Amino acid sequence: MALSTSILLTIALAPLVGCLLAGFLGRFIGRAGSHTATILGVAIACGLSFYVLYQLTAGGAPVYNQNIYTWFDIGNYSAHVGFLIDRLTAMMMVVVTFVSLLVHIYTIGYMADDDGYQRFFSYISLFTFSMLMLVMSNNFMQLFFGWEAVGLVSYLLIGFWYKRPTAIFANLKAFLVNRVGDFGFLLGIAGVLYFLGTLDYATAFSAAPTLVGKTLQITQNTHWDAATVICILLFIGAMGKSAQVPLHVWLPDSMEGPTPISALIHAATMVTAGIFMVARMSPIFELSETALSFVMIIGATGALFTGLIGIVQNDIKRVVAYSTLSQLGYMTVALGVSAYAGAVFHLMTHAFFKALLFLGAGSVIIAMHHEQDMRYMGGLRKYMPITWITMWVGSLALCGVPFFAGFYSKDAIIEAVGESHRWGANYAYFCVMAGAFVTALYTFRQMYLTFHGKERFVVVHDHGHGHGHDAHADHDEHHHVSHKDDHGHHEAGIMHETPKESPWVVTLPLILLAIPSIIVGAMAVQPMLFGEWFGSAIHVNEANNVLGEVGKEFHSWAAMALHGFTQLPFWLVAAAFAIQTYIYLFNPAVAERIKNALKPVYNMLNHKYWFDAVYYIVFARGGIALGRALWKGGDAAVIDGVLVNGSASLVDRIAGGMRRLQSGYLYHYAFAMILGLILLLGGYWLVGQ
Amino acid sequence: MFNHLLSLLIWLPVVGAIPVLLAGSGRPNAARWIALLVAIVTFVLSLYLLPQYNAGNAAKQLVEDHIWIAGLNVHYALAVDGISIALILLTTFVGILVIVGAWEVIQTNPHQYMAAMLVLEGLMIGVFCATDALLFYVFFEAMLIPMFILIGVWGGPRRVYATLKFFIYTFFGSIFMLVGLIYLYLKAGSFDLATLAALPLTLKEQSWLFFAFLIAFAVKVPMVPVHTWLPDAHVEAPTGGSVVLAAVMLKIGGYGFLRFSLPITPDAAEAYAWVVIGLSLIAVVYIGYIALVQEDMKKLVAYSSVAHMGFVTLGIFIAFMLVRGANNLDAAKLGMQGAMVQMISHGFVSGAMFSCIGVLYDRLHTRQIKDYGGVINVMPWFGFFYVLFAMANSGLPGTSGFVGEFQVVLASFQANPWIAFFAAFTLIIGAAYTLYMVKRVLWGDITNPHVAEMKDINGREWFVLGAFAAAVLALGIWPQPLIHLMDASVTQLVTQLGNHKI
Amino acid sequence: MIDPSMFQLVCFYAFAAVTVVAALGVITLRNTVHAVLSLVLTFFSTACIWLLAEAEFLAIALIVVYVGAVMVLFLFVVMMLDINEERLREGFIKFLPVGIIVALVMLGEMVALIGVRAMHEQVMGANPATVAGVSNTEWLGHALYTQFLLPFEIAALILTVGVVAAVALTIRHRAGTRHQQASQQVLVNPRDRVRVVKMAATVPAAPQPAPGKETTP
Amino acid sequence: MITLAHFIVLGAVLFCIALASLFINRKNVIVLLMSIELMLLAVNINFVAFSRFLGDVAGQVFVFFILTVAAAETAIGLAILVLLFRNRSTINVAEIDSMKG
Repeated sequence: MALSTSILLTIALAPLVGCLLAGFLGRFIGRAGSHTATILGVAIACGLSFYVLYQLTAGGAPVYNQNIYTWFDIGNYSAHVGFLIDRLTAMMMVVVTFVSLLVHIYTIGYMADDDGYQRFFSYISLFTFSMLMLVMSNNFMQLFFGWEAVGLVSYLLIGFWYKRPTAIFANLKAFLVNRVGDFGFLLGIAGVLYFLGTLDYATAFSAAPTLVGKTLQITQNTHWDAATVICILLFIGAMGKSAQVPLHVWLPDSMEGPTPISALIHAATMVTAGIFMVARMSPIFELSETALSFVMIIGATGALFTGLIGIVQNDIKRVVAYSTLSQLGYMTVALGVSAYAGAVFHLMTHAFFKALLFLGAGSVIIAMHHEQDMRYMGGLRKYMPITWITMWVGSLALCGVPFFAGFYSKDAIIEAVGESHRWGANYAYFCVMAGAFVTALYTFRQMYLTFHGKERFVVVHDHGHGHGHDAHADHDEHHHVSHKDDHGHHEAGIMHETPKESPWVVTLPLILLAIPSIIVGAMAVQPMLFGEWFGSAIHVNEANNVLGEVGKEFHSWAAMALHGFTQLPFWLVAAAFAIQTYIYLFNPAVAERIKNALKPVYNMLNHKYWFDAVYYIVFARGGIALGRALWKGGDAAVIDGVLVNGSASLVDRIAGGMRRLQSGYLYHYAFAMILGLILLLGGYWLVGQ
Repeated sequence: MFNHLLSLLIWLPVVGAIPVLLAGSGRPNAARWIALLVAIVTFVLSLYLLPQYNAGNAAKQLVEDHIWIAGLNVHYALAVDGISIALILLTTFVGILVIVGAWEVIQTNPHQYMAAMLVLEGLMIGVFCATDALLFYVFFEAMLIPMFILIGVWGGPRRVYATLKFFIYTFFGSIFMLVGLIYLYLKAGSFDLATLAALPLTLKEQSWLFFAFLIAFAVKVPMVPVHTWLPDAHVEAPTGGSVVLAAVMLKIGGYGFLRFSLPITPDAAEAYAWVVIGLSLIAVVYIGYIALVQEDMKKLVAYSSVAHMGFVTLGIFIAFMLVRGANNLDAAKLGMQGAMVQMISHGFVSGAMFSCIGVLYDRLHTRQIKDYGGVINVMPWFGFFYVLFAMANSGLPGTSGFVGEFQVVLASFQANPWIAFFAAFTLIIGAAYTLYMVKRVLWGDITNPHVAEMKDINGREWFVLGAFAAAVLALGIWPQPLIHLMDASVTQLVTQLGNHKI
Repeated sequence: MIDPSMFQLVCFYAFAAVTVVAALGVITLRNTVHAVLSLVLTFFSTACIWLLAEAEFLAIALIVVYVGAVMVLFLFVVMMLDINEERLREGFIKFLPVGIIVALVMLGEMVALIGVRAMHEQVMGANPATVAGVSNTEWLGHALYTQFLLPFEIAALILTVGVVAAVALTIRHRAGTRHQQASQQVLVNPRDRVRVVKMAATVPAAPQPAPGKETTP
Repeated sequence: MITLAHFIVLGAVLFCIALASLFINRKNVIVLLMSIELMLLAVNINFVAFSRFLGDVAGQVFVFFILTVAAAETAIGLAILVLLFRNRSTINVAEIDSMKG
């Protein structure tokens, strides 16, 4: 049975309707009305997405590719709004709507007392709409629409608490860094239109082989391979959105946004748009070895080096954020070795366990009264068991412990990199292998610091504290979220209440995410990675089919997991586990000693390799200084000063000289007249001669 | 009545200004309502153009032609094509909004203000309708007078400097055009644009004429380096003046390129396209950096107008490289359409941005960015519109600001990737200066106690901003109707570019 | 018998000499009254020269209009104003050479340009008025009232405007002088002038009549 | 034998005398006005002579008009003079320089 357009439209538009209701009528329908409307919208989208996925897999529905309406139509060029629904899209739709639904529910608890409750729901529904438009698109124009629209929502949500200077700094930074990526992306799209003559996916991909041998003239004597140029430009877009080195700087700062957002946008869905996009463009990327090498090296660098930063972070959300960077690096490496299916598979599993980790971290933050510093946590497991257990599930999945979802995807990627013979594959292999170790290091450190060990906070029940905050203090755990900055009396490590488990709206999503974090890998590994599940959605040249190589040794999901115990990655994880267990459970002083021994390294990691500082000085300060120089020097001094006002004052000066001729005396004028007459007559006379 | 629809559109607002003036300062409300009525009737009449116009036909339609000055063979000749209609609709649409926007803001002599606005509206429509070069020139110049009055009377503290600069700058440019027109007249014996377009000219003649027209229209657009009148004029102009200036008057420069430079001097335009393209790219990058450091909101938006209008000139002249260089007619159309859409879109977006700044200015009487901060705390609805228009200004897809830029970048990549590279730079710098302003004005905590007392927008302001927002979103989500309206005309224009005149 | 043409020539030279001398007198005499009188003489002798050219009407008009009216006006003005003549003559000597040089250069140029030599050949022919069989006045009047009627009317208008303008310029309003204002007199309403008040004839005299009850003139 | 040249030269001489007057009497407005009268007279002489020699009535008609206009001009000129003297108590041109730039 073919998919119907109305269902797809409903999927896309239901969240938009929810968004509009909550956004414009939020004041009238109230908090409950707003969250009901948006959750209903997303739930409809989620349910129908599952239905679509079912139809495509079990229902035998053909790939849907239709235009809804014409966006523009000029000569041979046209752009449409339309949907391309194949299994890749359907899987993304399910991931997006499912995580989004859970985040919606979670938000009820997390934002319960925030002033911007309705606004928040409106934003996340708008995000869901935008993300769906992105993944469901059947052309580059709409892809770019979704691409930028999710960027907009990300901007709005990072700056959700607009009173915080750090938040509004971070959202501007995020938007601008993303725009750098979009700059490349737009040029990439322009290149596609130039060489392939269309913005439509299907037409472009079928015409892709004609790119071979075409070149783009860069300078008089330089010609670059067309496919390479297009792919690298498109990938620059992905680097921005998926936070790849060196455009990754915005993602850690984006943690200024509320935690549900970090889970939904900055971990599970939006940041994976770049991965999705490259996988979608696989027919084009397959044409350029250079571009794929570039992708692989960028990804590998991110996978290892951003993970390293995670080790030294103390903010619980930042650890997860760096982990996200690192995992995005894994996905990118997979793309770079042509293991697109592996990348998408990891994208899916990562969406579940990373959302889980973020939401779990949010749960911890709620319990800790918005204290995010892990140095003031510890021993929380006995206060919040559900969070503790689900977080462990997520962590094990993240580390790639066999049988957990993350294992299947990550191991496949590592194997695939090992099979690849692309230029730079050895470097990538080293990075992903070392990355597995690093991942385990920061993950276990985070778990131990948060949930195990001694309690490093003190509970002081002092309700008569006398600060404004206590006026509304009864069980209102979330209130400080919106008032964090007028929260001056907060002292690190001092709690006014005993931490306790979060309400069900918070824990339910944790549990619902923990389940797929365990099982989805085992369920999907066979069809998605080694079967022909994606069909025509992903195109891999025979020579590059590393997953096929890996798949030759694949028998079943259980066998793969068991085999995993004998492999190097697992032992690396185990070693990391051992080290961290020793340090954080038995001998915490060692951590400090290591830190001091490796002072330069620590400094480098703590300053994030100085990327932020350099960017700030060069681009932000430099841009403003350049602007000021151009303004004062170019516009004000040269154009206005010399040319415009200069010519005016020149006229003024000449006129000032001329006015002296106007003495005002009658006889001077008469004399001038007569003189003129004499000269005139003399002239005639001379001519007459 | 509808045989003279175009004349009616031009003269209705001009004549309508008389009762507005007669209402006098003693009855300001009568003046306002009459002005609004006239503006609305004009808008409705302009909507009537759409069913009257056959978009499938590239020919000029709704022709009116009468002898005006028999001795010089000057005609009162009016006609429209798709491009003109789009711009006329923009004019009449903005016309209503500026009158509503000025409702109680203008307290001194509101009747004169409204009358000046109506006269201005009529004259601008005249520019878009005229098919006789001298008639065009008359409207083109006459337009300056009401604008001069608007800025000079209701302007800010430095209004005298600004008006003089505005007037002399523009006048300086159009003198060259007049000389060019006289030359053409002596050669062709007519001011009819179609006749002039068919007139064979040597490359040397064309070059002189091209630069004469270039100076006239470059000032109007404005292009770097003759743009410096714009920030000053905007800063001093009252809100309505800024809105009309940015939304419609700048378009007349771009429109002039289409009607004069391209058809009359195609070969020179091809030879010197690189000059215009270079200046356009400078506008995008150089002006972008300048906008980044502005401290006055209006100046910032004024500079961003210069940058955005760079896309218009870029789109128009890139067409030459594509038609003559690569014979790629479709890409040329794409670029040309992009330029046209950008003109319309910029009309909405810049008009909206200036209206927003007007809203702030009415409350705090300052345009300095540093005096604001945290406005969203007290004006959430305003914040919604402001962010929307800021996003449109930085070219977010789904808003009108994206459409034209997208098309122009796509087209310019076909001509030369480097052009596209610099053009696409607007994505970064445009977002940077716009959102940097949003950050400092809207977000953050309230630091200025006066900001805390600001009230959110009232119904009237809601109407103005809402109308702009509807236009911005409608055009961004579905630009095809606009593109269809202009398609035949643009196709004809692009085809014309391929005809050598030498 | 003297040749009539020779007599004419002698007369011309005589009158021309008087004209030139009188003109020189106009510009050099210290006393302005004398200068005006000298100008009168210039006009007289010029009129005589015109008579030689048989332009009788203009000659008479010149004397009647100019000498009779305009020059008298000059005399009036000169005598009315208390002019310090010494101050006005400052620089007379200083600029005399310049004046003479300029005048001579100008004269030279004019004579050279006009082509006096060629004109010397042109002898005065028959009087065109006589040829037409009318007097000079009739000849001129015919042209004026037919061919030049409109300019003639305009000239009349200019004269009127000149008179009105001269009066308007010199009229002086002195504060405190009273004028009749006909317009206000006409607009007066009888009720503003006279009010009839009814008074009881037998009422004993009130201690004080109510104010404002009297009739106003 | 009177020729055209006689008249023309007389006209030129009168004109040049008036011209010289502009220099030597540069401060006295009354004399300047009289010089203008002289100049007009010189022109009139030429007109009359040409009219007579060419047999065209237009020359004399023109003299008639010039006399008319000159009369009006003199009237207004003298009126201005009176006004000037009344307001500034002088007719010295050297003291009148309101048009100084």
